[in-house]
Amino acid sequence: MLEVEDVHTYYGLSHILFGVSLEAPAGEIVCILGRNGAGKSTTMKSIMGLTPPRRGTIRFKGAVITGLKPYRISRLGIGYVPDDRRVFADLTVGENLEISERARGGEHAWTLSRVYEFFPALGRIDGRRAGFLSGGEQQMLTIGRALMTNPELLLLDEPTEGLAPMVVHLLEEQIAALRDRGLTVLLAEQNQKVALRLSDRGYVIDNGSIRYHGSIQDLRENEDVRRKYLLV
Amino acid sequence: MLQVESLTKSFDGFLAVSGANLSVERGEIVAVIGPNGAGKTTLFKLITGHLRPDEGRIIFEGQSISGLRPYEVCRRGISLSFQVVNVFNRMTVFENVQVAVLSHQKKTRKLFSSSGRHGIEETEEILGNVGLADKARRVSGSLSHGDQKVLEMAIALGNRPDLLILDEPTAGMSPEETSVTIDLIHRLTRELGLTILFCEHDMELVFSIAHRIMVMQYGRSLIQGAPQEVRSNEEVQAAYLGGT
Amino acid sequence: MDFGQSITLSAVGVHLLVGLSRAMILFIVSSGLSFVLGVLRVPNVAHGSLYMIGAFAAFTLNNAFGGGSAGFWLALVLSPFVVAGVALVAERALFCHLYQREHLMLLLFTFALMLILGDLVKMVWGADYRSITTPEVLEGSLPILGSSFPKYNLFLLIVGPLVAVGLYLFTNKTKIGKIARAAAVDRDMVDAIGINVSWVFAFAFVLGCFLAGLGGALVAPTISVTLGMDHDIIIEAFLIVTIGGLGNMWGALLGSLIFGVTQSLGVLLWPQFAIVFPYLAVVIVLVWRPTGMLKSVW
Amino acid sequence: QDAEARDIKVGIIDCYSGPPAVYAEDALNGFKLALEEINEEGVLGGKITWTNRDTKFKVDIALNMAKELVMREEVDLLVGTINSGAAMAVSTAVAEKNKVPFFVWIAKSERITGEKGHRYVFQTGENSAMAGKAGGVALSRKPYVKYWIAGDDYEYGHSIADAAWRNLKARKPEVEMIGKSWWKPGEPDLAPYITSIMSAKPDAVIFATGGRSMTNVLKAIKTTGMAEKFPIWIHTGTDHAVLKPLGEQAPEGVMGTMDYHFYYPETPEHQAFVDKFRETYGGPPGFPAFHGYITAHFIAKAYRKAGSADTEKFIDALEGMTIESPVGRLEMRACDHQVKLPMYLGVTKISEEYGVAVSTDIQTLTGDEVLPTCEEIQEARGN
Amino acid sequence: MQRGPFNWKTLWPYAAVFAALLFLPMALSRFYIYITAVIYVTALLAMSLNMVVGHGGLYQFHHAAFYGVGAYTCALILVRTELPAWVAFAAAPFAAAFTGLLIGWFCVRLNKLYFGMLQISLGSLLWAIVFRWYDLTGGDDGIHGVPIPDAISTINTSYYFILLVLAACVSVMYLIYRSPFGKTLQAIRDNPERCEAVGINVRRHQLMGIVVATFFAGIAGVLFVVVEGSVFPDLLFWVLSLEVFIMCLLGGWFTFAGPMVGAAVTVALRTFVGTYTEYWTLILGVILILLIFFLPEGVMGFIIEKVQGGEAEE
Ligand SMILES: Nc1ncnc2c1ncn2[C@@H]1O[C@H](COP(=O)(O)OP(=O)(O)OP(=O)(O)O)[C@@H](O)[C@H]1O
Ligand SMILES: Nc1ncnc2c1ncn2[C@@H]1O[C@H](COP(=O)(O)OP(=O)(O)OP(=O)(O)O)[C@@H](O)[C@H]1O
Ligand SMILES: [Mg+2]
Ligand SMILES: [Mg+2]
Repeated sequence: MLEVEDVHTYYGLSHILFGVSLEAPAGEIVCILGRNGAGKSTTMKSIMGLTPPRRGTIRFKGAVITGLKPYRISRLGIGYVPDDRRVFADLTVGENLEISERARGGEHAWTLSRVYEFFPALGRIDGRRAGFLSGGEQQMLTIGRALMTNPELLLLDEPTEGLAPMVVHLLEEQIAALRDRGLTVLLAEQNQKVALRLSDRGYVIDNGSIRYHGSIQDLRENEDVRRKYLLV
Repeated sequence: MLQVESLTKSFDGFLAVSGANLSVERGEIVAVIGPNGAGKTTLFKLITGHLRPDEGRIIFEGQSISGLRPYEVCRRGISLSFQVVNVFNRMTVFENVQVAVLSHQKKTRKLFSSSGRHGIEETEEILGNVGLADKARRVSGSLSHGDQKVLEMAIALGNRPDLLILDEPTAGMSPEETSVTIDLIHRLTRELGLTILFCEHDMELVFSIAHRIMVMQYGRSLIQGAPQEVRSNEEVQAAYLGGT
Repeated sequence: MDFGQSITLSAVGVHLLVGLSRAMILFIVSSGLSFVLGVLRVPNVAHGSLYMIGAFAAFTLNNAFGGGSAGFWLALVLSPFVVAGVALVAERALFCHLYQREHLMLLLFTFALMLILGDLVKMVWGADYRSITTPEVLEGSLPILGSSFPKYNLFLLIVGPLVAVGLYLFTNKTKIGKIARAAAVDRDMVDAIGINVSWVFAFAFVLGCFLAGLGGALVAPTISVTLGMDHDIIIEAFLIVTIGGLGNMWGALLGSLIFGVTQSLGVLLWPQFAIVFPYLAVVIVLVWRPTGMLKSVW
Repeated sequence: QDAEARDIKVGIIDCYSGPPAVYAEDALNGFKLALEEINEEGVLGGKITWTNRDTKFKVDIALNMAKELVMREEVDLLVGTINSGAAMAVSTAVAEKNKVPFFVWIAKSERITGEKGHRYVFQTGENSAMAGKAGGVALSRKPYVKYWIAGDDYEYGHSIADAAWRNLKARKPEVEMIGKSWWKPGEPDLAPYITSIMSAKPDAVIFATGGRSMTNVLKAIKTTGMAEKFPIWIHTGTDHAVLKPLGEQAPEGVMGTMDYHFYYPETPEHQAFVDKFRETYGGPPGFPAFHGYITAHFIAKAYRKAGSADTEKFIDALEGMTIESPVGRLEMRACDHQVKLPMYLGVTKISEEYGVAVSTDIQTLTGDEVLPTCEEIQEARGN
Repeated sequence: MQRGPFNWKTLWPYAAVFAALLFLPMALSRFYIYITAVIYVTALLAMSLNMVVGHGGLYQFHHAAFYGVGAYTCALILVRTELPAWVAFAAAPFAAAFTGLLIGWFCVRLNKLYFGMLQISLGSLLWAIVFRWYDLTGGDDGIHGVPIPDAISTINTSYYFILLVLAACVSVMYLIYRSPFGKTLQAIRDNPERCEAVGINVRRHQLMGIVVATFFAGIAGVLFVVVEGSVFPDLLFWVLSLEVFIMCLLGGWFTFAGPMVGAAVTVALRTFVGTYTEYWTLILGVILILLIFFLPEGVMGFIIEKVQGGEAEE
């Protein structure tokens, strides 16, 4: 589904990603773990075209997408949940979702009502301006917004940040359900419990390079690996 | 030290906080928990003057502080670290904290002396404490999300508050930073006698460091009590803790 | 001080009407400015230049179609498109490369554009005063309130609300209006949900300029079309969108009404100091409501 | 003495952008035309050359440019501008200070050669005192008693109105002002002002307006049909630059005073000038072109008379000197350095020949009739 | 970062430039000296504006009003009273700062463009007063031929006077820029909300910033009278304000010295392009666009970036 090959990304003059390569096969959940500032978000942004990589190639469904404008990448079927939420503060919750809607994917397509079913809390505040929402509500909205584009690959950058435990729990179930329906997910998470429970495959990134990758079993079960790469 | 009595705030008829009560004693670590949208952030903003309460009283050190402007509240000794990152984007990490330190030292109106002479040690100490010392010269806008959260707290500390309010301090922090933060919170209360009021969705953390916990739902304060008491409360179980 | 003229009820009434019809032109121009301000967050100081181009284009088109009624109507319809074309070229060739920049940099760009367009107009049309004749249906006056009121002003009183309603429907009932509002806040994120922001911005800019051109074409028959029209309107337009609430289309309408009416009543009441009235109105409004009369996006 | 031949360099500052550009360019054309004639023969064995600068109608830029011309280009003379404020600034801060003669050819403030006049400043156009006086003198010959005054709310408007009223009242004490209205210069909607004036039923109306506001005023007069019912006097209301764009839409029957019309007087010399101008620039000369033209001739003749490029001798020669202009003999008055220009009072009428409104039934007021006296000037200057 | 303000290593280039400027009149003809002096005055005005725009983040849209107040105060005292010249020179900045205090007091309640627009309105009221009040200000004619003390009335002496005042003012501004107050203003520019939260009275500091900046604008006004000997209402007109604002942007408003560069570029362009073509605004516009495209951080920002190899941070 997604192949990232030897990607180098810069912010201005500072070199952030040093040859990151990773792969997300169709229908799997792949997580990227790493400490603060390791480069997880930058990887996501590079895929999304928000910080186009200077070197390396990114392939989505076999086609090279490096250098495309973000809106093109999104239209190809990649949904993005940024770590800093970035809801459209001036629009109401409903409008936020509405403008993101992109009909695709047949009967299972995400629609406004399905998103509200998924996050009942959002349904209740449909008319409220997004800028006024609580942290958790904004997070839900961001996820809902990404779903409305009906993606085939979902980039989730810390989706559980600020969510109450019960909501996290529900979200976890839903992500798993989405995967079962064929969606591919690339997940960056600080909540390692969630990440380890959900994923099929894991990468550990540090200082802009991939330090470890393998099946999630290893990470989950191998205390040494966890201590070594995740510093816990 | 801080008493909040039947505090109410509504937005266009929607009661975000309704009749909330809270008390915080000196030296305590108090946690506020509750589902998303329960009104925790609103409560904190009411206390720190970023919002004006419709009704109710906020008493700090025996004096009413309701309706004061944020900078006045801050000068009384309450600092807030925001849930949504809110730092000085174009300035360096060092300057971010230094501004708070200068403000605390009442030096912000010095016109003719170099800022390189004021508040240096204090700032460095704080940065050392939170683990940002090696990033001191970075422009804060270029920090990663997690580091910005750390900086958020560092700025709040720059004011040497008596009461530090942390709105989801560890959200977005890696486990490593989280543990640094927990250590720091413990140290601050122990060594400096700082009082801490915070909210968090990470229940492990809440139950491991809070002396007392207040639970909010739909803007109301359900109960306030010791962790054990809260954990066993059925209503809380149903409303919030759910699976955990 | 001597009062300009006896203040009769009918004088007040007529001045009010004049204020209102003047307000319509101001509204059409400033709603465009407000739109650009709301979406691009750019104080487009070249807006006045586009208004001037609108007026000059109307003059040229009117002549090209042989003057008279047909010429007038065709010019009125076409010249906003000419202006929109100019705007589109400027946007695609230059402006669209700058959106990522600091906002004040965009202000600098529009300032440069104002300088360039001002001189270009002089190169193309020369320095002579130009004038457009009104079509016969709109010529002359009608008796209203015991005085005569020009038909053309009545026409403006009809066009203004039409534009307001059209704009309202457009910005609120279509998705593009919402997208524009979203893009104003977070351009990258709009991009990341699969919307080509670049075109949204281009569209907003061009629409704003279209309105400037329409204002210019509408005002042309009532004044002499000359260089310097840009300076006259731009500061007024900015003050109007400010008192109305930046980026708020209804605010632009309200602001125009306040402006038009205080101006024309000011002349009636205290002619010597008429120049200060609009400024005074702005001061009063802003001291009373620091973010303008209506909700603003800024 | 000054035997070696050299060119005389004239520095022109004027506003070549914005609404005033139309006048500035016209003046320059007149000036250039005159130089062609002059340079054929030559002046002091050399030529008169010129260079010009755009002031953007801003005083500070006018000062920059004037100083640049004087200090860097080292011009012998300065000529300009349409902006009274700039003219006055240049007159004092550059011309007087550096002892460089300065010819004001369009700006109309009476203070330039009046109150603020000095040895180095000259005015070759009409000024507001003349304009107002012309109006006052002309109207005092008419039977009207009840007047209404309306105009542009700025210095020029007020000074024309004041001067006209002062002179009218002095000559005909029974006149009475029943009301005034002022509007913002450039105000587009004037029809309502005019209708309210009409409802006050004055005997006659004085409009004090100029430049592009004039077009708006004339349009409003036309729309409301005012000119058919009331006598109206507008200074420069018969200006071709204003009437031409209006075409057939110009109101008829408006009285106006003007210091120059290309179609009057109908003398062969004048016709020759107009034809030559038309030939060269594709249109008839406006009043600025005429001023530009006579400015050049005054300059050339004064140098020839002085026989030297020396500034002081040049000024001495200029004072009281006369030239033969297309419209007759003109004198540079010695006491205030103001050219004595005649004024033409006429009434607008659409002309078959030109397809636009022109001034008809022209009466000429001589320069002596419309200029303030030398005593008045002395008094204004405070000595 | 914590170097003191008097670090020789960073200071010597400035000292060298200053010394070079001192010798300039010997190398230049009168007109160039005059234009250089005009550039200094404009540079001081732009620098004073940038204290609040670039470093304070305020949309100070009508800065020229204060410049005009300074110039008029100085000119009026010189023309209308018998007071010694230094009184006029000293009174002007205080008059400007006082006006700044009054206007600022209203404006600081507002944000961004609202602030700017209110200031334009208030400043325009001032302009209208100056424009109409013939008896005091000479109305739209202005006051010309202001008597300048003999010691600084020639082109050369006025050049030195202006250069010295400029150098002194810029040094003080640099001190302020680096002071805790300067830092606080920059913090307010970045994030006023957060500033309140760390205990800073934002409004009070902004007002103080305005007063300081308008004080320097008043000094620039005095210098204008010294070079030109004239005052006129254009000095208080919004167009001039906009131009000065543009100079700050052009030079690089996040840098300290940028506005000086912006002022120099603008004045030089308008003077020298103006001698070749009447379409000089067009050329100015084109040059501006080229600069925007190729020097995104302004001229000075670009220079700093080049010098520091990428770290464009003062
Ligand atoms: N300015 C406002 N206008 C309208 N509603 C608001 C406003 N501010 C907050 N709210 C609403 O008030 C409720 C409480 O918000 P608050 O931010 O206090 O929640 P919270 O407890 O902090 O939640 P979270 O854990 O998700 O951060 C939310 O439903 C929010 O949408
Ligand atoms: N706009 C920027 N300019 C310069 N450097 C940046 C910028 N944004 C991020 N960086 C740097 O890039 C590095 C990687 O950041 P990134 O946001 O990818 O980290 P992350 O792994 O997502 O961390 P976190 O868990 O804290 O979100 C960090 O060192 C950060 O400081
Ligand atoms: Mg991240
Ligand atoms: Mg919250």
